[in-house]
Amino acid sequence: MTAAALIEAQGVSKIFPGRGVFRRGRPVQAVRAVDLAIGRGEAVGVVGESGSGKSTLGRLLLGLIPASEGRIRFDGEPLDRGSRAAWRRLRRRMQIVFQDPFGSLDPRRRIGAQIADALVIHGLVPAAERSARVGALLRQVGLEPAHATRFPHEFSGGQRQRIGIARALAAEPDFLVADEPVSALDVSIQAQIIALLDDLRLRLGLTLLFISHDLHVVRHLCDRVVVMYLGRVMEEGPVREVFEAPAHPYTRALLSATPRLDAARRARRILLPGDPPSPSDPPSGCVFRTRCAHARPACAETVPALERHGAATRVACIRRDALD
Amino acid sequence: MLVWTVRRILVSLVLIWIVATVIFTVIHLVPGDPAELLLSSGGMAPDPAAVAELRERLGLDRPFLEQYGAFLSGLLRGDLGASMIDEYPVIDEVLLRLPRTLELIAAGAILAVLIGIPVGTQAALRRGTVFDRATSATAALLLAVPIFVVGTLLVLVFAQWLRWMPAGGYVPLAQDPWQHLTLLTMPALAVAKGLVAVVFRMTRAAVLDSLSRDFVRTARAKGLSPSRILVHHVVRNAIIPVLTVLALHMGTLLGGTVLVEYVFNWPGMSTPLLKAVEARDYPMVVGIVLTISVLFVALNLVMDLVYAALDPRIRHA
Amino acid sequence: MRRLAIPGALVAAIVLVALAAPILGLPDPVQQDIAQRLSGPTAGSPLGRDEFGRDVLSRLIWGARASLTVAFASAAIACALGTLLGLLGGWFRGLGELLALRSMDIVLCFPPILLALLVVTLLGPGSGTLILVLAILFLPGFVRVTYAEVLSARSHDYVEAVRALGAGPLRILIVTVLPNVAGPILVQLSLAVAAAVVLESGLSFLGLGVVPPEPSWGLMIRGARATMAQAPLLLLWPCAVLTFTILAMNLLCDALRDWVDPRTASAVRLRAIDRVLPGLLPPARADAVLQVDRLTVEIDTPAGVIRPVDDVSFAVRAGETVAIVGESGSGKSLTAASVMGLLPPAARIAQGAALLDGTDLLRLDEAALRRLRGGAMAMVFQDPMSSLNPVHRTGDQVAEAILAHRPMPRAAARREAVGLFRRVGIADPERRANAFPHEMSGGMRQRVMIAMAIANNPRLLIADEPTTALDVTVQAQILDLLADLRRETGMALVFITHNLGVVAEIADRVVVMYAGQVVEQGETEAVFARPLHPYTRALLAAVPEGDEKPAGIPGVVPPPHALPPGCRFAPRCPHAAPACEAAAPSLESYDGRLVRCVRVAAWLRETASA
Amino acid sequence: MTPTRRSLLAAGAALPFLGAVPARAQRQPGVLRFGLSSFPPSIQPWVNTGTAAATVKLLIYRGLVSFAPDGTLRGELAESWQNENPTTWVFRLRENAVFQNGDRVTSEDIRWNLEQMAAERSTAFYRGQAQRIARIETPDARTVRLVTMEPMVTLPLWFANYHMMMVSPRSPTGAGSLPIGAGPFVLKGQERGVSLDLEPFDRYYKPGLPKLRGVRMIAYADENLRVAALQAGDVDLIEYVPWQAMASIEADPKLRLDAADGPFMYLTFNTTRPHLGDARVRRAIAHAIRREDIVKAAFFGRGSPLEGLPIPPGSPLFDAELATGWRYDPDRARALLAEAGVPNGFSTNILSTAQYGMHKDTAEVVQQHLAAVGIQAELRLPDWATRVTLGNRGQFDISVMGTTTENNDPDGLTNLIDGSLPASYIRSIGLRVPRIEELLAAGRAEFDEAKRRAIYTEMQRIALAEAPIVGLAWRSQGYAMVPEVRGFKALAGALNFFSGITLEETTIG
Repeated sequence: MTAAALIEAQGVSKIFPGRGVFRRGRPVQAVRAVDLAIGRGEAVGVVGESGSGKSTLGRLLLGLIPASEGRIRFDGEPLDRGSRAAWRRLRRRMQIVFQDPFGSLDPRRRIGAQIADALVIHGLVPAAERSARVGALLRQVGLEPAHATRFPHEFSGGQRQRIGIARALAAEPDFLVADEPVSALDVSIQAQIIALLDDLRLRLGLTLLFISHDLHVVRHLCDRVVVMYLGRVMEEGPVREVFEAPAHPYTRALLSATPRLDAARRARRILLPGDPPSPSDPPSGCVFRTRCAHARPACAETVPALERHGAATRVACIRRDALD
Repeated sequence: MLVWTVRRILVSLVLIWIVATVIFTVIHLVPGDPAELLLSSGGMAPDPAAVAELRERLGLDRPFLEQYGAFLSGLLRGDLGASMIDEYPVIDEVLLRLPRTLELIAAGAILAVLIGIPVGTQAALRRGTVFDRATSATAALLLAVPIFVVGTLLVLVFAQWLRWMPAGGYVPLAQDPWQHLTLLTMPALAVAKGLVAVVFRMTRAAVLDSLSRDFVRTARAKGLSPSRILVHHVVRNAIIPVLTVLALHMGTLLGGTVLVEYVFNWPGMSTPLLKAVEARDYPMVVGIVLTISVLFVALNLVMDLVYAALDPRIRHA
Repeated sequence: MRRLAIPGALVAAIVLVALAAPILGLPDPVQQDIAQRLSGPTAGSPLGRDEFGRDVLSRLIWGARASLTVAFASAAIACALGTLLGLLGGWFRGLGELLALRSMDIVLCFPPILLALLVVTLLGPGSGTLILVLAILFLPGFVRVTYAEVLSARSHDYVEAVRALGAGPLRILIVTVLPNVAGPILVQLSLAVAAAVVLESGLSFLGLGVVPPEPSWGLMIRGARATMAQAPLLLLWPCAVLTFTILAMNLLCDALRDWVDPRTASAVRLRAIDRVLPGLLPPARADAVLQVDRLTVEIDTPAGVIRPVDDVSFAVRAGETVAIVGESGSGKSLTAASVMGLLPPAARIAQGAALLDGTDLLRLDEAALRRLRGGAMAMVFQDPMSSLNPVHRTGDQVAEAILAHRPMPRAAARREAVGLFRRVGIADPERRANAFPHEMSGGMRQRVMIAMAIANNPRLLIADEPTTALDVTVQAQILDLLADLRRETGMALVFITHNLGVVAEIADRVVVMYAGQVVEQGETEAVFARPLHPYTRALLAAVPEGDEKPAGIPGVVPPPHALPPGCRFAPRCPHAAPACEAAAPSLESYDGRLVRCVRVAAWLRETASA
Repeated sequence: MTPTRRSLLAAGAALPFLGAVPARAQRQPGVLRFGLSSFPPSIQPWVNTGTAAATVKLLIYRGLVSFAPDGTLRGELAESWQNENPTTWVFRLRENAVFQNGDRVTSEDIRWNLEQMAAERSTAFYRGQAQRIARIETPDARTVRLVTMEPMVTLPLWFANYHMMMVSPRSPTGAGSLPIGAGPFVLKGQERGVSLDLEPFDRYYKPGLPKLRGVRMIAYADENLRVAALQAGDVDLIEYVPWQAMASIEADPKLRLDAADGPFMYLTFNTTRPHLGDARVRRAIAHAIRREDIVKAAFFGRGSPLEGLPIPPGSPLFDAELATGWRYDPDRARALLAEAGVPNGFSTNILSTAQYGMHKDTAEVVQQHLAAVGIQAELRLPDWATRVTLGNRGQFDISVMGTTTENNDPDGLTNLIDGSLPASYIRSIGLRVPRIEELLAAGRAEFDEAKRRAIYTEMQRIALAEAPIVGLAWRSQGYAMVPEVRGFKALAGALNFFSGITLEETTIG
């Protein structure tokens, strides 16, 4: 898989300096020692709760923020070096769709102009053909070309999310990061957007990183899922395998905590105690141990490595075999 | 917190040094010669030899850099020098005048808060009503009518017609407290004139903002009385931006109360500053400006601390 | 835009009159006629003559040119330069930030009068110098405003989106950041112009401004003050035009502020006092823990009266949980707000009743409602961060709820609050009661909100999306807590959510709402097992659970001012028939359930036969 | 800050009741409250610190002679004086004159004073005059004989000036200390920048004087406020009554105005600038200005036109014909311009100051009238300090100036028109008229009244032709008081600023 990887991260960490008026807060360890490779055309889901570092990982992979440690290569090229021109060329090939459908569009510009930004910046389409191209993009995401002259506030949340996707697609990217694109939407609209992304992915051969806090959303869209907790990867593997047989106690808790329509599944709920620790003061050893029902003193000793478990899954838990 | 404060103080010291250098340079650059002026009072022609001698005695004949060096070394020893007019130590003049200016500004600010916050709150609560419009218009009027017009009218009405209070002047508090306060009233009102408008506008905006917050809904859901909601939740939250802006304006009033001092004969620090510039009394100008800068910087520092005390989010961030 | 018209026209009128001065056929404003000195209004000079016998009207209008030129020019220069510095400082941070902001601190350290005095003395008085002085004075304000706005704009996703497209900093600053910080800068500009007019008069008064004999308002006031006793009107005229100009500028500035701030620019102007003191409501009848009957809420909008809640009925028994579920815009939160008497001021109850233990909440006056709110009925909101007051300790906020209904010493209330903290599962409650909201996690804050709600043993608890903002593991904790509390206290729980999974977990009965109406109501298990209304079915199908791909519902909820004529769901309904659009369906009973669908019988037959 | 905060709260609380409670300080009987135009920057004798300070100095200090209310000289520390020969003056000291430290005023004290003033590093304003005394002889304790370098008819006038007060040689020295004088009042205390309190000196040499039980001098920099303070009853007497208030004070039965023409406005020229070196152009300017307009616009009619050299009408050397030599005559002005080769006028500038209204207003009127004869003048109105420097350096074309001569003797004109004196902002720049200089010197040395008159008449004729300065307007200088103030008198002409001398005879109530 690594050979064909479009994007590859090795030992990537991100530490944000602490902030505060009176005393400098401790540095926030948002992402720690993450290895991840995404193949061409692959869709990878990143799942975790707030503070798990999943959005930071997405921005690291896009090169929007520099990594504190580790290396990221996109199509073989390192992300952190290169001339302005090379950087811009790379930029075009990687795009992002945001969570907040209200904050991600410039309220003061017509949506057509915003979608056309990529065309202008990268000189993709001659000026005369731009409006036609914008129209085509709008149609591609299920809107009308006539909508191009409207302002963002004239659209509903779901429509804005479609516009956001059209803007990202305008650059003709190879790699798309969707950062919780459906979390703010009603369930009925959420399903529409997932279907749209799924459809686009197949038609355009997009490589997709889909960030979500809901495992179930990932299930229908992604090939592979990465479960993160407090900046570290807990479990990683093919969607089906992780769903059928979650190996990490955190994955299990996450799956079981999601409210279910199906009453039968509800009975086996694993209730995690307390709140996640602060990313600026993570526990030693396994970061999950403070909330884990299966934690042993040994869990505090070493940071568990991601190791093969089951057919294609990798799990970071020293007790993975004992728990089966 | 300690590190933060120390860093702030260091940055402030650099700032004050720059201010001192700028004012020292500019005041020497400005045309006009202190010695010449000193000997020209009352439209008299001074003897050029006397002017030259005085220049020498005041050290004005030395090269600029030498004068600057002497000034800096004096400053490091905490010596602001003495007036070129009457050799009165600058620091004494500042210590004498500063409390009066601070008292005036404080009195004005208190009046502004006492009037501006309640009225601003009411205007916000009655947004769009006649009351709101009338008070907003009044605020604009207060801003628009110059202080020297208002001041003269105040004197005309209260001193000359009604004869309720003296036309102006100053009596030390220790000498006659009652007279002192009486004399403070009109200039304080004049200082409050501009501040009230500012406090009013800020309060109105902040209360409107505060009213739309979710915690006001929570307070209602708790079954709290309107007055408690208003005081404890709405105004308590609105007061932070109001105080910040008020402090900024109070800062600009240091040395900015010239007209009030002039119109009401209040012997504050702005008058000697103005007079010192007019007479090119270099040490006095530089000394007073330095004092004002130090106060301004200190005020900002204190306001940040007060801000933190009022807003726990900053205190603990 | 319309609200900009009047103040805009006023300011434009002032500017136009000033511009038109040369063609108005006015007497020469500097031509002295000492013989007519201080003469009152005459035919030739309607406002009289000044201390040099110059025509006052002419000087006022020509003076406007000087005063306004100085004001606009200085504000414009400060605006351009300040915006540039603020943009650079805010965008590039580091050294740029230091230079842009600290250099402004230096300017601020100089008293304005001194600054004016020094600059004027160095350069000589005159309009040009005055413009320079005022521009320097206003510069820090623009830098600060722009800097703050750029900082906040930086964090917006749309700025990051443009960055992600590979745009250079210049393009981002000009195309994306600048237009979005333009609003506050524009407001600052109008403030600066107004302030400049006042300052011009002050500086000219001190002899630091416009050079005579050129007229300016400040010079006129200066001249008139000396002759106040002889010709008081001379003082009145310039002061009056000055005040009028300031007023117009202030109005324009307020209008601009409203215009650029979408929050205050809502179509309906909220009268803030109504948030705190809603008016009285007409009285009526009584019955059970909570029974909502034919509740209808109306709001007047420029587009006409809308009914975001239309004929909603449901009941909750003691110890029971009823979930109200629906997409955004379905009216579920407004329903809850009606019951609590917390409707936004623009909304009014058009009909219906909400009986809490037999008392009609909709007919109570504010004082009686206040006794019930936080007492017999309590509410938990969606966002615990914004719903808690940031400046008060959480323990005090809970104690405040206790004290509002049960007079007792503060210390006792405080002890009781700590007990409540323990009861809602907050570890180390004594310490946590001293914490401020921002020091807590989201889950803990929601526990505080719940502690506050149950402080006075309510008969009814309304929870409006209480877990939507929380992580799923924390959501599970809160759901358990609410279920436990309900079991222990026997309170009735109304749970508003859009999450069907949550409904399935917590609710005994479910009320499905769509576009302001109840479309289906019944036992939760029965409804989820066999949904009767097409909307309920579509909602369930959209949940990404199980092996089937979730199916979205095409289209969006119709806005309340554009409801379809018949069944409101018909435009999105896969089963819609011509009958659906003909008439509005009523809520009818099937198998102990209520369903609002004309085709439900037919559909039942089809599925039964299939 | 604590008392301040408490006082503020009290002030706020008290505000509504101010109407009911008398807010004024109790007036002390026999104490005069005097409204000064500014707080004296210093009251050091010998040093020129302005006219407000002069009033205070005249309370504390005395010189050998002084001006009587009628303007004539009278004895002070000296009871008599005479001119032994053209270069020798003898002063006979009073028997009972004592300094406020109790020491008798002796001839040695006078010698010490004059030597100090003339000393190398002296800052005395009259140092130049003191240096012209060649020898001081003190034959006995009460006799001072002064021998001047050249004949000096005006010498007694020097000793009446408030810049030549006599102080005790045993005065304390050091920063902040004030020399001991021999005047009727002693400085009791002062609130810096606010007020000065004086009490009578009980061993003042004039029996029964001073009559007041004290003087409280309060500074009011704002002229409107000064008038308001008088009208409100805060003070009993004010100096520098603003011209716009004079009419209403005269009309007020509760107030009295005592004003006289004294100081004057005039133009100076930089004769090195184009056209202004030509006497015809200067004369044209002199004829182009309607002086009444200045009197009206700048001084509210409180003054009179000055169409010649500033010699007051009361002076024995006054010549009514010469006094109107530059009367308003625009046609003559145009003719003179044509004669000078600039029939269409020229462009120039007028230096004045925005800091003082009368300078600014005068300049505005002058500008208007010059424009009428074709001279386009641009106003330059910097602050006073800049204006003085520009004036001294000759960086102007025409300047508006206002001053007063040191006394009513025509010798006082020397300062204004003697081109041999160093460049100064009060004189024209670069203009020397040797004949004027000779005549001024001759006038100073001439003891015969009739010959003196002839000298000055000729000098005026030449000045009218050469126009070294151009007189514009006399301005009224006034004091206003409540009627209870008696015995205070405003001195006429240039002596107006010496009016403080009459405070020793003033009573109140």
